[in-house]
Amino acid sequence: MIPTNAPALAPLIFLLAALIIPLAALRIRRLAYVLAMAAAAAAAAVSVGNIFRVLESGTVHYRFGGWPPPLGIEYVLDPLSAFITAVINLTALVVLVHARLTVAADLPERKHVPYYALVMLMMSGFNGIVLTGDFFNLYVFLEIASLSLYGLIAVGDRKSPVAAFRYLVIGMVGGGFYLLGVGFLYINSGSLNMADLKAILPAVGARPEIIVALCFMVLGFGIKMALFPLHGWLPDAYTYAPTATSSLMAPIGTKIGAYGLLRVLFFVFGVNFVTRTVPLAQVISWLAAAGILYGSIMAMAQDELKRMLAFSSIAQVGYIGLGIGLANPLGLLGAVLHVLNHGLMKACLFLVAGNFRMRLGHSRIRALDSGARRRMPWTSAAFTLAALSMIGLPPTVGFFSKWYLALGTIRNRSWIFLAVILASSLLNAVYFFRVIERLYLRPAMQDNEARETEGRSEVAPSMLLPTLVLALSLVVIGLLNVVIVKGLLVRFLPPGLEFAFP
Amino acid sequence: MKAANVLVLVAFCGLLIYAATGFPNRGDALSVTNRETSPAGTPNAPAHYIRRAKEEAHTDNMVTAILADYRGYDTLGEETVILTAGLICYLLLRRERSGHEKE
Amino acid sequence: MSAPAAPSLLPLLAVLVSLAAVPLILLSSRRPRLRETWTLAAAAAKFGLVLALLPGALQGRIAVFGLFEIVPGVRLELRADPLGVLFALVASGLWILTSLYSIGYTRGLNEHKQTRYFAFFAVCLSATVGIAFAANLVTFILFYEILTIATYPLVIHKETPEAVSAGRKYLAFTLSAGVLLIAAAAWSFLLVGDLDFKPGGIFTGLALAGKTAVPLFLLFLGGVGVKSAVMPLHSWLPAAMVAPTPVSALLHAVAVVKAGVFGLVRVVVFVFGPDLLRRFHLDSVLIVLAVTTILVGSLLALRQDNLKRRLAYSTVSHLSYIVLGTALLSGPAIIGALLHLAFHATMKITLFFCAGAIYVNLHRENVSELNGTGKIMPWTMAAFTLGSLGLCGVPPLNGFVSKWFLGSAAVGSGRPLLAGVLILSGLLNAAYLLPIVQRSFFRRGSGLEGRREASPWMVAPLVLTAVLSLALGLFPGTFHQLAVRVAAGLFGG
Amino acid sequence: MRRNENNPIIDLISSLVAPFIMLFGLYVIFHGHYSPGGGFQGGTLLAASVILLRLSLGSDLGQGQFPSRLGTPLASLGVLIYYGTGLAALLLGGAFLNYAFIPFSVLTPLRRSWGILSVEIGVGLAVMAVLVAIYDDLLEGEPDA
Amino acid sequence: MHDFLVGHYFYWFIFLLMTIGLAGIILKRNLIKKVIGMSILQVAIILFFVASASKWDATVPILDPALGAADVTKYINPLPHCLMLTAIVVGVATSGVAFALIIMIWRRFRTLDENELLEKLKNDPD
Repeated sequence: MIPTNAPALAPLIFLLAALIIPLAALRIRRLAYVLAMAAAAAAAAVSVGNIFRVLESGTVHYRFGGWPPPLGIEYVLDPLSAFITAVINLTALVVLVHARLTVAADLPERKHVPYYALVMLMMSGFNGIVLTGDFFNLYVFLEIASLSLYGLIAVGDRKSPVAAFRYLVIGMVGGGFYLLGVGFLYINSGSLNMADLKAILPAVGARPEIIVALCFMVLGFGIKMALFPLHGWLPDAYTYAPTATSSLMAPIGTKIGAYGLLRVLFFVFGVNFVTRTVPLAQVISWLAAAGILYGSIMAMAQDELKRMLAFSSIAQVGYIGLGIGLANPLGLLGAVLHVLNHGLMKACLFLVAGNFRMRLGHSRIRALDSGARRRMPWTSAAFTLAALSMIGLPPTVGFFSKWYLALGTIRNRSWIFLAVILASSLLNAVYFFRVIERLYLRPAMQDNEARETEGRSEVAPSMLLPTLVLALSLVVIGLLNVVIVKGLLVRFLPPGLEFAFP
Repeated sequence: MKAANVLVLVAFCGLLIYAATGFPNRGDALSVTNRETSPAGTPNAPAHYIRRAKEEAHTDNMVTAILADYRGYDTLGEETVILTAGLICYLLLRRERSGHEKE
Repeated sequence: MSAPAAPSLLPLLAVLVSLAAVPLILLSSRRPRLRETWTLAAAAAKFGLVLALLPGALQGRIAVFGLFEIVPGVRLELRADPLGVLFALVASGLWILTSLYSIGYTRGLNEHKQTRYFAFFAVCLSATVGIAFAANLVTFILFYEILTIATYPLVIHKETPEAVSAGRKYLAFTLSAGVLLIAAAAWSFLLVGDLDFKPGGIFTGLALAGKTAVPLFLLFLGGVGVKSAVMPLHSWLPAAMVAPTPVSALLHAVAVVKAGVFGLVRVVVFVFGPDLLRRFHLDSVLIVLAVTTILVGSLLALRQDNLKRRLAYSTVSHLSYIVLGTALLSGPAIIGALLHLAFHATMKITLFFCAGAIYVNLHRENVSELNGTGKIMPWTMAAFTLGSLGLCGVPPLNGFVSKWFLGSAAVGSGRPLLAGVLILSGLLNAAYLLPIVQRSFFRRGSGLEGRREASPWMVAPLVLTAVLSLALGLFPGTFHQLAVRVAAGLFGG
Repeated sequence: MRRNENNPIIDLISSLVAPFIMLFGLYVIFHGHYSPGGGFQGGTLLAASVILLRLSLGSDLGQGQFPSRLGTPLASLGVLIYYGTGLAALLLGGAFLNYAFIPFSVLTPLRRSWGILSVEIGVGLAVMAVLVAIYDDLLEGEPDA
Repeated sequence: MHDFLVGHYFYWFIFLLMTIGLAGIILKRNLIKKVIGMSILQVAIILFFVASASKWDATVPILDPALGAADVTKYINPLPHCLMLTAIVVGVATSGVAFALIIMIWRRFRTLDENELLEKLKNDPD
């Protein structure tokens, strides 16, 4: 039974947890976290298993209610979706381990139950988005994920409701645009199923409503992935959200939008349509390049660590967008690999920010100094490693993203983008070494001096361990990148973009 | 700023109208969505629903049949969405039912 | 011609041994003696391993160790060819002396954070030997970047604002160089599909157009030119002199800058290949750069009062000797360049050691304060004299040997003017080094009452290096053979 | 919702109408197979009747009819009914939500229609509970305004 | 042209509605009005789908024994209706959450005007 239903299990597990938590935790609130962890672990296991399933038996289709598409809704488990689900579920698992104490610190206990339920709903939504092969079903799960995200953000600092509201308005517009796009797509093709549409669209041709539909869908996903200049919601949301939320959505949230973009552009409309018929890919890559520079430059000006990371996320999403916009195999590989890499890096960095908040009570860059480091040596070390990876030094993952993307840009002979990528890694160096210098070279200030007498006071193991695991994975995954790319990712490349390495 | 916003609106409207030039007339019983098969020859779902809903799901109301059976998974998602809304309101606004806050 | 490759673990061990010392050093942070023992042991072991590779390299058996694929199509691979062994020999050999010296130095000043200091020192050495043995561009970049980062903590070791800003400058230059190098490597990968260093270049076979080759070469030049301090890109080196003297000595006379020059050699003759350079007259570009650097560097050195800065500028100019030798693209020139790569190291490290000894002993770092120091620190200043004479190219010191080869190669390649440049810069060397000797021995100093020679921990190494310079001048055999091997591999005898 | 004064007419009418609305809601749910309607519409009507009483008699009296704290649990219970139906199909060897595998009856079409019904009940319950819960929570936002 | 205008007249109204909704979201400074704009946009989209489902002289998609199931043109397209039921619920949920947030914002900052809010945020120490 498990094997046949494996494609659908991940979102269903999360959903089940979300349904049981409010019931089971009526009396015993501690159950909420236990159930959440269990679900996350199970989902992670399933999605990792799915990778191997895909490797041996190729793409798997799962028909809900037993109805064949286009009648019913189907899930499609291909190398790409298997990879992405595995990434987001594993990340979520690690972050959830870390989340227990931060949630306990940020929220009153009675709020834990709905909080974890919403986390589960969000994860279920993300998984659904990635796996589904039906455009309207994607919309529904997109809304599940976004809605629960609004809620998860709004329980943060004093200002968080405003951030959440802004995100809600923008996100709702994004969702509406996407739905409108689906409608325009439907009205002259008569299908909602991706594979079906892939077959139909060539017969329909580049009719105006199809083109507009594509534009609206790209707009919708662009908003969800915070593609410059649609990023307005992101910085506040990341900054004011509670630690657990920001460290969940920073590595996962925006990537889902990127994934949707990838699906629509290359797996439904096809390369020729989005590069020649409508030169949308080029537009995306230019926007992404602008976003890379904008995000990196803005990040330098920030004082709050989480805010700096938020802007660097905009830049990093730009990497992904650029890889997609290049519309060549190496670019796509770089983009998809960067989904994993950036997920790990950002998760690690946000956990570090969380650790600082936990121990120092703040994560303001100006207030960091060697005193803070002496108190939290491991956290600081993890931060340094992640920072080096963001800068893109071998053998950390950052270098390899940069490598593939550089290959992609050179393959397209688009030197400007190459320059942008290289420049941005230098900008990263600027704003990350700003922090590292403070952590390692700046003599401790008075108040920290006083606290130093306590000596080392590192965060609890359940928070430290995930941080270190992620930091370590930055190197391990980096060295394994060939296995991932050659073993799995090259198989997802859409028709027209196949590629084989020498 | 204001001007930019208005520009966005105009662009939006323009896109919509441009798209409309490709629409079939409203109510055209022979438009793509209402045909038996899609342009690529794949079967069109609605036709199937109308024809077979009764015998396949023993339900006269095709919308119900689609909602709860053919595309039942969407509806599960829909329920999840509204449950999400409920949970969010609970998370954000609900306070302990303890005296001092109630007047 | 490609020498027969023999799979062997030695190169990997040679790289890892000092890395393995790092955790030990960190663990023994509370016990200085143990920590220093680890450092010395690692240094000795490293040198031994490299020595073990020497005979094979001399006989043309090349030890190779290939690991997994690091990026698709390129393996993480170590390859101890003669060129690599030569560089590794210099670096690891001098590390032993530097470690001894560092012990004296750090104790003399009872430096803070010595654990961090020794740990990163060890990392740097691993990276350097890794660079020496890298078999392809990606492996090279990997170690190159590690070296960049591992040097940073040493540059800012003093943690003074000055040191921090110097560190920033250093990072700004080297990291930019790194990204240029990555871009260049990626581009060549797309052109060739394989990045293994090959004698005569990897682009043989496909006829590169000028609009590809020239920008590609410029990217490469920017990538390796920074560390090798070619003129417009040199200014980080004098700034980095705020580092503790042993760091300046090893990293800015041997490891880092030599890694840059070494990279340049790799790029010029193992990636691009002489033919390509000649076809697009890129060699002339290099030569012009080198000549300007040699002369301007020496002139700038004249104007420095701070001893270490003066030595730094002299390093800048001497590095370009090697660049020049490489750019001449002929067997003798390469031999000269490689010999200078080895010999300049011994001489320059001697000078830095002396500067450090003076600083620790007398807390003086300006040339103008050195009057009379020769009387109280005879050993040190004697060694300093030897080193200076060597840099000026006075026989029988080793500086003369390398310069001789370079000069004859210049004449041989029909560019006698360059020989003139060499002689001129030799005079300039004399002009900015010998006055120091003269001051220290033949002028009467003040405030030196009761001062004595520096601690044996420091004097011994610097005397050793000085003697080494002399010895290598008399018997340059081993290095010469290695260099000849390389040249033979490149230009066929 | 604070009640300023008691208006008997409102109280009387609303308490008279509410049961019929509820009845109609149930009808809409259960007759969804044959006429316009279904779980969502019916659930909304049920919620309307509950909220009507809350509006007229005040939340505190309304508690007796439908306690606020039950809102979220009932909602998740409703969705759980839906989910359970699907899960049952999955456990009985079919795909998720494939009612044909649930032995409500012998004939596949009947099984499906029964499946639809159980699903609709879940939907109705969930929608009613959530709408009432949202109403209550939004009210709770008010007092200290 | 005339045929085009008349045949699409319903879409013109919908597009107008959409633009109004978007205008409400973008131009209005009051958060409540923004939410109203959102709902208008939502409804317009729903109307669009429903409109696309219509067929002249066809009946509601409920099997009528008199008509039978053979002739597809006799019933309007049921699919969009079912989709829009879902969309409606999503809309309801979204506005519910929006109002919850608005209540929180009001509680904390005592204003619903965007400009004032930004002012208060700027002066507000975390």
